This record gives sequence, structure tokens and C-alpha cells, in this order.
Amino acid sequence: MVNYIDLTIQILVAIGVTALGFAIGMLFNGIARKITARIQNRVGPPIYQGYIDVLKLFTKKTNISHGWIFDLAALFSVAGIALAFLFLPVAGVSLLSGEGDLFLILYLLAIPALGFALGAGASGNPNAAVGIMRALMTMLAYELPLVMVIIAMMVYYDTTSLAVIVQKQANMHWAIFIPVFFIGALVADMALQGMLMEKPFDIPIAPHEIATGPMVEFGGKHLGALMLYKMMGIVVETTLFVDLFLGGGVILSVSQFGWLAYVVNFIVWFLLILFVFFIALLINAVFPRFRIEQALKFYWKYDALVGLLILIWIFVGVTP
Amino acid sequence: MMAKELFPEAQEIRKGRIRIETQKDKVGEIIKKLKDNSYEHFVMLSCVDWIKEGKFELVYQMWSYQYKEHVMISIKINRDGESMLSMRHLFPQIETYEREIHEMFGVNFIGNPNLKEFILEGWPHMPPMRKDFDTEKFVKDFYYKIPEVKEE
Amino acid sequence: MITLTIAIFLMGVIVVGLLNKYPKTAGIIAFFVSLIPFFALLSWSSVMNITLPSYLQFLNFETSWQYNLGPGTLILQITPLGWFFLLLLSSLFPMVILFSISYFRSNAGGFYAAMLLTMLGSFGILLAQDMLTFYIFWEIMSWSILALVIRGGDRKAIVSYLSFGALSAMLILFGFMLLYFKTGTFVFAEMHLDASNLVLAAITLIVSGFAVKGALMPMHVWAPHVYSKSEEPFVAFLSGGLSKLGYFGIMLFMYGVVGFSLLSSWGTFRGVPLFGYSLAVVGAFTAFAGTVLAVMQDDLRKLLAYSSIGQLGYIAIGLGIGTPLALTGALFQALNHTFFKAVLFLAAGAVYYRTGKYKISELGGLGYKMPFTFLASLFAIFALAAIPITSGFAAKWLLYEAAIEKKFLFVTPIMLIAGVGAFLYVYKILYGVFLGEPRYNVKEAPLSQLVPMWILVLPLIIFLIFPGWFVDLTAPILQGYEMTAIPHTPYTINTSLAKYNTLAVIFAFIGTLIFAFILYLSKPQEKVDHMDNYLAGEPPELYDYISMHASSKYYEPFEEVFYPYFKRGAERMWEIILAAGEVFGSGARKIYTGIVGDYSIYILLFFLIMVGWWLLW
Amino acid sequence: MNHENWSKLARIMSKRSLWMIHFCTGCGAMEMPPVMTSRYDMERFGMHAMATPRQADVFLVTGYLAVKTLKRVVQVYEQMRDPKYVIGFGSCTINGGMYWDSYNTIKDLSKYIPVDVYIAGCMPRPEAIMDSFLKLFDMIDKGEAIGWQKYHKYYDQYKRNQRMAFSYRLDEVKDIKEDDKE
Amino acid sequence: MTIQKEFELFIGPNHPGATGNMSYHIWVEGDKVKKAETRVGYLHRGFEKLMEKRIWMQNVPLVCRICVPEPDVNEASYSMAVEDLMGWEIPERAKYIRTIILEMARISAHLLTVGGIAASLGIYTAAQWGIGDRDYLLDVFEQITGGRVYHIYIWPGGVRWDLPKNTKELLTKVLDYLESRLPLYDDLIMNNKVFVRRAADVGVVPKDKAVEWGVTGPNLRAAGYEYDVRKLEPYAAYDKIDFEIPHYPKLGEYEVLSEGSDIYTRTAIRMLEIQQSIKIIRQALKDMPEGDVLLKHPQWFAWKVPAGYAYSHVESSKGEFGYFVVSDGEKKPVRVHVRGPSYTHGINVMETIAPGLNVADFAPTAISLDVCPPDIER
Repeated sequence: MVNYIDLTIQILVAIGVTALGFAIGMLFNGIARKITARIQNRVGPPIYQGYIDVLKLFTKKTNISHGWIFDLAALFSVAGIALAFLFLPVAGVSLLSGEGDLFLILYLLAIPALGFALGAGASGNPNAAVGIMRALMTMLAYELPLVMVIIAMMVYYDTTSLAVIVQKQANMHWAIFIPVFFIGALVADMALQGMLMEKPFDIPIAPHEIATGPMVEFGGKHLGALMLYKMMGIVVETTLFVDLFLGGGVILSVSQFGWLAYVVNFIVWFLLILFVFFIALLINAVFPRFRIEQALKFYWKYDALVGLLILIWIFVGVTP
Repeated sequence: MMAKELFPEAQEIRKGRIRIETQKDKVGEIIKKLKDNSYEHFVMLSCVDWIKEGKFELVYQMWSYQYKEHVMISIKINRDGESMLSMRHLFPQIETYEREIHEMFGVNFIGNPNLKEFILEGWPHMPPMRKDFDTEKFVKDFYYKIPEVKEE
Repeated sequence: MITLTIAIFLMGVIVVGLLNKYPKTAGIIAFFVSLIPFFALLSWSSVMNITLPSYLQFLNFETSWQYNLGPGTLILQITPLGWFFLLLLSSLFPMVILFSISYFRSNAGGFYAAMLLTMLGSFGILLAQDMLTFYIFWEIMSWSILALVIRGGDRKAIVSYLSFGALSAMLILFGFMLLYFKTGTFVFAEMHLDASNLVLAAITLIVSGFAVKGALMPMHVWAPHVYSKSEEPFVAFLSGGLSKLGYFGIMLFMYGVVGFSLLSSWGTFRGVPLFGYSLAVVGAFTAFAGTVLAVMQDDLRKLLAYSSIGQLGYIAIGLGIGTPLALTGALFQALNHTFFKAVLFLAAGAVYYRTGKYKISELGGLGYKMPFTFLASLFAIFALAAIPITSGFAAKWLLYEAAIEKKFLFVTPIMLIAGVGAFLYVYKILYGVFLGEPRYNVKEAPLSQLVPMWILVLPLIIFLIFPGWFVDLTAPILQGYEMTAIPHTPYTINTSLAKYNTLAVIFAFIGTLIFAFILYLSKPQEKVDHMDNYLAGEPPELYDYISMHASSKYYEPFEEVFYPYFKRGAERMWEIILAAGEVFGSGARKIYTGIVGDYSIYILLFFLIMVGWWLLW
Repeated sequence: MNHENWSKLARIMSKRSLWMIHFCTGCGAMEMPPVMTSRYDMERFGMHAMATPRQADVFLVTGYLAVKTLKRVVQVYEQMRDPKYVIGFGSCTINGGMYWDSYNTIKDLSKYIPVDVYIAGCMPRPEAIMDSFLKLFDMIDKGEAIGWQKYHKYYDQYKRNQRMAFSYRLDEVKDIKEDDKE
Repeated sequence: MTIQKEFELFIGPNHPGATGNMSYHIWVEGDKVKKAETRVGYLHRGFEKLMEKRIWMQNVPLVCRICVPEPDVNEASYSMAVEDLMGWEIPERAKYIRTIILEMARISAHLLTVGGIAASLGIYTAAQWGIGDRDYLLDVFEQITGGRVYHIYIWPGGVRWDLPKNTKELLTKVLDYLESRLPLYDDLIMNNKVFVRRAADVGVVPKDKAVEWGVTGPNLRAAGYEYDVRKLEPYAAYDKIDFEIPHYPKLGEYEVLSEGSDIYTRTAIRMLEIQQSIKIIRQALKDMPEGDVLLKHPQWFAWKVPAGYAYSHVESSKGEFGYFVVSDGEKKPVRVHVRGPSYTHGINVMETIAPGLNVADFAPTAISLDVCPPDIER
């Protein structure tokens, strides 16, 4: 029998966490712009600018659409990224992450991307098509080193579940303190740069080349949905990194400290994803972007080579 | 060889500025000869409207990096529809200059296939750079006559 | 009943062959004949421990059938494995025939005849219990495929199919002979094999023979040519259904005839039989290379062909690893591939039917014109790309889990990257064919083409929600190999490493979709014309035509990076094939005149010679 | 929340996040980089340049408009989504400025598209530009920046003037009236 | 229906990669540009027509509006042409002041361009810094001339007025600041590995064609010619000042990476020219004699310029900027024709080198050629 009270609570918590994820995402947008502005000798917008922008886009009086396939982009991108977030352990709290694993998360991240690509393609603009081509190729490029590291971790921890990986890193046994995974974290951080679409891998949206690429025809609420996707994407992707290498931000055990542990873990998680994002921003501020084939070569030559070494290391070290 | 040695009819108007007045069928030959003699930088092609004489003056201007000398090859053609041979095979940028002069003065260049609209778009009147086109009158008759948007 | 079935099929072949001038009638007759295997399947459902209501089992087929034929006995018997693959083929086949009814406007009798013959061959292969039967039906199938390839009329395709078909047949025949030499019997159940090198050689030969049909690299060379130069309904059946027969054969001989313990006795590597390990590596390479090659194609059918090769590689990986998890994954992948690839090929056929174009760079903007074709292929594409809102994901997930469970450190990244690469080529199809600039003013495909497509989409949705039902199907098969099915409930699958709960995914997705939908409905919108687009401010009315479809050479940077690595390999391979094929083909070309009637006679002659040979022996 | 409060909120959001279209129509664009960058930094107000008209809210018509450009400006303006605002930048948009007798530049921008705020000067200093932003904020707050509503309301008149300008002929008006009748 | 394989993109006018209000209509297949057409005319004001309607002196405020990023070259070139026809020799101090003003304009234009090239490849920080630092120069301009952008300071016969008293200190301070910033730009742009990969061997103007195509200025020097109007035909006080012409392959502290004039070399040349300009201004400030800055000439409205033809050219930050002036001895010119360097760079050079360019490299190439549309169509 299904326990309806538990189910309701679960659903409410899920809604709350999703809302929180979006809220943090929008805050991160403001923080990012502020930090970038400081690097560029500017004052920058207020830190809550992300909220204003999204609200403004959703309050535009008229919107355009290129047909129902175009609208799929807005739906799929928001829904898909929220879905991916629900399957991630956040600060050690796993909502649905027990129900799926890392492979699922990797594929869930493709839902918003593919939905976005559908909408952009339906807009019929060549800029958008070129942008999507670049986005998909960037994805192919950074996935190789990323999955190499992730698979090394899966084999090392003998699980594919992210929740279990986080659990096994409890009591500060973070993966990043293991030498091989410290290198792995560096490899994954480069991949994260591509995932976050920060320079030198912001090739898909390069404004000077293809006028913001896929987003070229999006305005109003459609663009608002895409911005939500992008902002939430920051939270999802940095959380994935933190879960993999930094123990998900768990420093206090819930069984020992009770609710205090939730609060502290949450703060630590927030600081850690902010830190990871901050590094990405610093790199973003001082690099130009690659051409697409250069990005592919960079990831598959250098990053993946290190990833291969990690795999060999694990291959030798772990006996089946 | 310097321009003065090549063409005795060339006159030096001031230091480093040579002017050659010639006929329109000799232009190609002169430019070619100058180009071969280190006058390899084509500066520009100008058109001057001498309305009193009823002539257009086309001035081909070249520069020699070696002799530091500027040569103006000047020809005059009739204002009323005389054509000129295109020199686009000698320097690629001449094509653009001819295109502009065609549009702004109405001079036809034979052998230039690319004389389509360049700067203006849908211009229905006389080529505007001609002296007999009165821009002030045009502005007063046109732009100032466009009605304001009346708000009820 | 089986005798009757074979008789009906053969009669059907003759009848539809004669009705060449009446394609519609021939098609309808062929459709009714094509339903018979499916009824047989229903009546045999007890093999899989499924009890169906009696009104679905109105035809009662016997479970085993024997025919005494000189040197041996032909034995047909339904087994769980045969039942499973028959499920794929017999549900696909009527749909393909249904699709063809409106697809062919003329000259279709030969097509239906050959198709029925192909199905008859497959039917026999799946039920065969001895090598003799297996081989006879295998040849029937192969030769009738040849007739269909010849209908396509491309010399390269014919030569390559002929050479590879012959190679495949020879390998299999040689393997069978070795096995017969070793055991003295044709019947699978009576073979008692030991861990000798002779058996290893036999099984290697047999598996490589089947790999040709399964388009495993490097035996894939024929596939792109045949897939891209034959008629679409046949290609759908070839790629969706017939290619599975190769894997059926591999599975039958590796796990049914030889068995997991015997495979292990030839050496293991990190807990996996060495034989299986190498098959898995070949499969991973196929998956990756097939994907990369698919990304580079411009011809829609070639793209789908290479994509088939890539996706079939996953099955080989599963069969190679050989744990219950992996075999379940492989079978699941086989099922998914049958349906989504058939849908995609049929959609390509529908697109061709309406526009007459196969080149992706020449198509475009059909999504709004043919919305149902688009949606069906979108679903198929989601399944192909293993998006977790179709059953395609469950299959890939099982394979990944199996690989990680066995600590396949180097194979798994390749599998995953091939999965990501799939996004690239599916987007090429989506954008190039269905999205972008509307270039054609065409109608939606006819209903008789849409219905089969949508029926074939159904399994992808059902097994998305209840992957556990699929695991139930595998239980009897695995039981036969002394394995137990993986732990599951109708909507969850558990492995030693993780758990996959489809209900959680679906409900969460519906929830977030509702959230997105509320946001989306917050403001009204207006639809704008395609030309009301961002052109950097240029007013479109100033231009006669602005080409805005970027699909030609869509992945040019990708091609520039990868082409040099693939060009030489593929070309050299092709040279060898041509040299071999030329020897075989130059004589053959005189015989292959291009008239379907002739080929039927050849096939009949071959049949007689074959039977005669067996009788004399 | 009732409708009035809602639209007030919308106005507040809209004013604090005005995205400018990246379109340098004239030499006034030269003073835009300083405004955008570290010296004056208009991102303080939440404003930044967007590439395409679909994304943008405010159009800075930076300086004189050749008729050829006016076509593009109108195209871009019509592609922008409501609410949208126009700032006429420099004397040239007001009365033609330096180019009062030029045959190819329009003299009064508000004849062709509605303008919410004008900035005088050739060229206006960044301070003036920033001031115009504040003025626009103020107008949006009070609900006075209604150029886009005017454009809908007097669409015929704007369209007539645009067509006249595009054809360089006054008599184009007649044709339009006939068109409208049809 | 025939299917066109290429798709069409418009780089401009409303495009972040456009170099001002102009447009490239490009045909692209896959990732490569197959054909490019330059569309100009969006900024056409009919300057040359307007100048025929105005008296000689009234044209000075008009000419500076031809090239916005660097208006002073127009004033200088026009004034030189008029002085040429009049036969005037301007006072020595005015020559030095002109030099200072022109070099300041060069620095500010180069900062804008280098920032623009960097931004087009993605280093927005460089653009922000560049434009921010340029503003300090604009402050100096404002103090000297009263205007930030349009200065109308160089007149036929000299300059309008003498430098204010504290200009020297202010300018020195700004130059010191700029010099301290240059190493940062080097780190951010020129020594950036990703920048080098993106910029080297991209958008190459071949050396053997450069002169014939009419390439001038930094773009020509990047191709390997040591041609500079300041040395070839010294104007203002350049003949008395010691400076170098940075050209390929003498790239100073920068690595020599490629043949011909590519994005990287063009950027390097501009960075080096900023250094040279700072050096020139320092010298000019030091050597500047005292005295008049403007010739005593008749009332402006009464000028009649002797009949004749004159061509004067100056080295702008983009290339050779020339004025062809024809007078018939009246109060108004008969014809003034402006030769903008972008006329060749933007049209025939761009259209010739575009086929084969990667679509990602198109805008950076155009920006690094420093195409400025107003001097094409005027």
C-alpha cells in the first residue's frame, strides 16, 4: 500500500527543492555577472539581476513562436533540467537519486539539450542550426574525458549510484583527497568548463560569429525558459562535480547531528558549488573561445589522455 | 622609371604630385605601364563634374612606394552618356570605384558586369553627385513634406 | 499446422509473384499471409510462461515438427529464444507489408514474393533444432534477400552482398561441418562438446559467419550499400528484423549449443570468457565506428545504415559479456532496435514517397507538413538516442551496468561516447529532414503508412513504463542457460550496482513538464512566418530567396577531424572486397540479368541442387 | 494579486532589465562602448547589449539614419517584442542635425517609428546617455513610455511614412491608400 | 525546385560581429564560407555632395564625422590639402601639436581595435579594459579640444588654439598609465595560447598580392612591407621625430608565427604601434617649440582657394587616408573625394579572402582588418 502522507511530503519537498534550485541558479547568474564585472573593472549589475531578468522575460506582453516544435524547446529544457536536478543528491539529501544512477543523470542531461536543439532547429535560422551543431560537438568532446573519470570512479567505488558514491565519501573521505582522483577532478573540471558553456568552450553561443547561435530566435517567455535552463544547469552541473569529488558537501552526519547537519551540509554544499563555479568564471574571463574542431582536439587529445591514464591506473589497481 | 621619364607630357604640379592629361583610349595603356614601373598602389578613381564644360573628369590616381610619387591620370568624357572602358582587370579595387561612380554620376563603364546598386537602394532620381542635382531642394521637397504622425 | 504454414507461404509466393500487375491485391494477399507467423507466436506463448486469453489463440500450432529427409531429420521446435526473436520478426513483418501496400505503385509482385520467402526462411531458422534445417532455411533467407537486393539494382550493393553472403554461408557451413565431424550429429540437443580447439575453431567460424548478417565490423561492408540502395520497406525489415537473425545465431551457438561454462574453459580475462571479451571489444568498436561513420553521411538511408551497425554493436557487447544482466540488455537492445530502426526506415520511406529525395541536404522543413511521421520518428529517435523517456534507455542502461559490473574500464567509455555520438546523427536527421526551412509543400503520408509506424512505436512506450515485463520475457531464455533473470518488479530493475525506477522518472518528468507548461502558458504567443526571422536586420522582402537551411555538410568540422582515420580503412577494405567480388561477380553478372523472374528460377534451382546434394550425401 | 499590481510589477521588472539591441545605426554608436564598459558601465542598471531583436527591449537609434538603414531599423523594430522602447540618440534623429540638407538621411525619426526619449547633442556625452536611461526608467515607472502602443495605434500612418521614405517619392501615398482599400 | 547547398548568413548590420553599420552577405556550406558580398551604404550621408555646398571652412566640422573612431585624421588630411592648394606653411608648434593629436587618436583607435579583435574571439575583458583605458585619452582630448569624440581642432593653417597649460603633465600621466597597462594586454591577448591558436594563419592577406589589392596601413605592414605615409611623405612633425615602423617580421617581443598578414600579426602590429605612438608623443611633448599655432589668414568666409588639384594623405590607424580636393578658385570646393582605407580592405580584400574561411573566423578577420564602413560610403 502506498503511504499517501509520505508521498505528499515527498512531492512537496521535491517542488521545494526544484524551486530552490531555480532560485540558486538565478542568484548564480547575478553573482557571475558581478564577478565578471569586477574582473573587467566594472561595478556590474546588482546581485539579484537574474531574478529581474527572468521575471521580465516572463512578463513580456507579446511572444513569438515558430510553431509547436519551437515551443517544445521551452517545455523540454525547463522540465528536463529540473528532472536532472531531482535525481541528484543535494548536500547529501537524495530525493530521487536512489531511483536512478549516474548513467541516468548523464542521459537526463540530454533531455533539455535535445529539446532545446529541437526548438532551435524549428526556428529555421541558420545561425541556430550552426550553434546546435557546435553544441552537440562540444558535448561529444567533453563527454569523453568526463565519462572516463566517472567510470574510473564507478569501478573504484564499485557502484554506479551517485547517492552511494556520496555516501562512501562521508566523514571527509572525499574523492579529491585520493591522488588519482585529484587528477581526475582536474580533468573533470575542464569538462565542466565545456558543460557550463564557459570560455574557452562557449563556442555554441559565440555572439560575434553566429549571434548567440541557438537562442537567436528566442525572446520573451521562450528565452525566459532557456535562461532558467541555463541557470539551473549551472547548479546541476556544479552539484554533479561536487557530488563526485567533494563528497556532495557532506561534512556532518545526519544521524549524529540531526537537523543541524542538514543546515551545515547545505551551506557547505552551496559554498562548494559557488567555489567550483567561481573557478569556471575566472577561466571564462581571460580566455578567448576555441574553434569547434580545436575544442574537440583539445578534449580528445589532452584531457582524454589524462583520463586514459586514470583508467589504466584504476585497471591496474582494482582487481575484479 | 619615374612617371616623368615614361611620359613626357606629365606635368609636376608640386613635389611628388604628377598629373597626366590624356585621352580615354590611352588610359589602360598608361596604367599598365605605370603598374609595371613600380607604381603598384592604386590609390583611387575619382570623378569630377565640370558642369560648365559639360564634361566628367575621371582621375585615376596611383602611388609609387619606391619613388614616393603620386600620379593622377586625368581624362575628360562628355556628361551626356559617354561610356568609359572598365579598368577592373588591372586592379581589383577599380571595380568598386567604377560601381560607385556609375551609381553617383551615372557614368557607364563597359566591361564591368558588377555595376549594380552599391550605396543607395531604390534611388529613383538623377544620380545624386551630379552638380545639377540640388540636394537642398530635394530635402525640402521630400523629407520635410513627409507628414507628421497625427495623434488623435 | 507448420506444414500448412510452409505450404501457405509457398503458395503465397507463387500467387503474389503472378499478381505483379496488381500491386494492391498482391499486397493485401501478402499481408494476410504475413500474419500467420504472428498467430503461431500467440499460440506458442506458453513456452514463455505467458497465458493468453483463448480468443487470441484461435490457431493451434504444434510445438514441434519433424520431416525425415535422407541423411537427417529436419526438426522444427519452438524454444524461448526462438519465440523471442519470432516476436520481433513476426510483429514487424506484417507492418512492413502493410506499409508497402501504398508505397509501391507498380511492379511489386516480385517484392512480396521475395519478402514472404524471406520470412519463411526466418521462421524456419528460428524454429530449427538441427544444423541441417538451420542451414537450409538460412540459405532460403539469404537468397531471397539477394533477390530483393537485386531489385534495388545497384551493382556495388549486389556485389558486396553476394561476396559477403557467400563468405557468411561458407563460414557457417564450415563451422557446421566441423561440429558434425566432431560430434557426428546435426541435432543441437544431441551434441556433446568438449573444450577442444576444434570446437573453438568451429564456434569462431560460426560466430564470424553470423557476424556478417549482424553487420559487425569488419564484416559490415555490405550493409551500407545494401541498406542505401534497396527499397525502403525491405530495408526496414532487413535492418529491424533480419539483422537480428545473426545475433540469434550467435546467441544460440554461444550459449545454447556451447554454453557459458565451456566458453570459460578456453580462458577467461577478469572473469569474462576470453571469447566473449573479444566479441565485446569488437562490438564496442563497431558501436563507436558505426556512430562516427553515421555522423558523416548525407544520404538518409546510409546514415540509418551506419546507425544500425552502431546500435547492433551494443548487442554484440551484451552477448560478449554474457552475464544475465548483459544478456537481458542485449535482448532488450535487440527488441528496441527492431522497432525504432524499422520506424525510422519506414519514415524515410514515407519521406521519399512524398518528396522523392533521400539526401538530407536536399530535404527540410517536413516537420510541420508531415507531423505524424515526424512525431513517430521523433519517438524512434528518442529511443535510439536512449533518452530516458523511451524504452531505449533501459536497454542501454542494462548494458552499461553489465559492463561496469564486470569492470570493463575501457569498453564502457567507448559505449558511452557512441551513445553521445548518436545524438549528433539523430539531430542531423531531425534538423535536416524535419526542421528548418520549409522546402516542400507536401501532404502527410497516407494512413496505411502511418498506421504501421505508430503501431511499431507502441512497444517502445510499453517497455518504457514496464521494463519488468521485458525481464519476465527473458527469464525462460536465461533459464535455458542455467541463469536466473535479474531482480525486478514491473517498473524497477535492480542490479548489484544501482536501481532504475521508471515510474519515478516518468512521474517526475510529468511533474516538471506540468511546471514548465504552467510557465509556458503564462503569456500568449503568436505564430510567425518562417521568413520573419533574424536576418541581422535585413528585410527579407528585398531578396527573391534566402537559403536558410544549413544541413549540407552539417558536421563538417567533425568530418575534418575523423575522416582521415576512416577513409583509408574503408577504402582498403572496399578494394579487397571488389577484388574478391569481381572474381565471383564477373561470372555471376552474366547470370544476374536483372529480371526478377530469372532470379526466382535460380533460387528454385539452387533449392533443388541443395536438397539433391543432401539426399545424395 | 490584481491586474494593476501585476502590471506595475511587470513595469518595475521591465525597467530594471532593459536589454539593448546591438545595432550601431550611426556614428553615435561610438559613444556606446564607453557607456557599456568600465568607465560608465550601464550594466549597473541591468542593461546590456543583446544580439537579436527578439531578445531586446530597447532600441538606441544612434544617430542619423540613411534611408537604407531605416528599412533595417523598421524591420528590427517590428521584430522586437512588446513592450519596447526607442531612444533617439543625437541631434540627427531630431531634425537631421549636421545632415539637414543630405539627400539620403531622414530628418525626423518620430515620423517613422515612435520615439520615447530623445538625447540632444552631437554627439551626446555618456553622461547624457545615462541620464536618458534614467529618464526612460522614470517614464516606464509612470507608464508614460508608450511608444510601442502608439505604433500599434497609428500603424497606418507610420507605415505610410516609411513607405514614402523607402521609395524617395511623396506620391507613394496614393498607392498606399488604394492598397488599404483593397 | 533547385536546392541551394549553401545557406546564407548576414554578418551585419544588426550583428555583434559587424564592424559598424555594414553587412557581409555570406554563403556558407557546412562550416566554410563559399562566397562573400559586402553590403555598404547604410551610413551614406552624401558628404562629398554636402561639402560642395559649403564653404572651405564650414567643411572642417563636417569631415571629422567621416571616420568616427579616429576623426582627427580627416581634419588633418583635409587641412593639408587646403594648405597645399593655398601654398601655406603652418607654424612649427602647430605641426608638433598636430602630431600629438594624431598619435593620441591613433592610440585610442588601436585600443578600440585590439579590444574589438580580442572581443570577437571571446576575450571580453580585453575589450572592456581597452575601451576603459581609451577613455583616459578621451579626457585629455576633452581638455585640449573641448570634445570627447569630435574635436574639430586641426584647421587649415594650424590648430585652433594652443594646448592648455597642464596638458603636458596630464598627458604624461596618462601615457605612463597606458604604458603600465600594456604588459597586461600582452598577457591577456598576445601571450594567450588560445588566442594564438585562433588567430595565427587565419584570414591571411598574401604578401605578393597585398599592394596590388590596395592594402595599406597596419594590414600592409603585417604582410611584410615597411610602408608608412609618416615616413614616405612626412607630414606634421614626423620628419623631426625618431620612431620605428613595426612591420613583419620585426615583431619585437612577439613571436613570429606565420606568413602574410593574418589576425595575429595584425594585432601584434597594432600593439607595437601603440608603443611607438607613446614614444612619439613623449618626444613631441619634449621637442615642441614655443610660438604661434595658427597662421594669420583672411576672414574665413572670404577664402578663395586657388584653382588646382591636390591630394594629401595621412597614415591613419586603419591605413592610408587621403583627400583629393579640386578647386576652381571659388569659395566652395568643386570636388572633395575621400579615400578611406576600408574601401579596399572591406570590399575587394574581404571578398577575395573570404572563400574558404571558417565561418567562426569571418567576423574576427573583418574586425582585424579594421573595416570602418563610414569611410567606404561617406
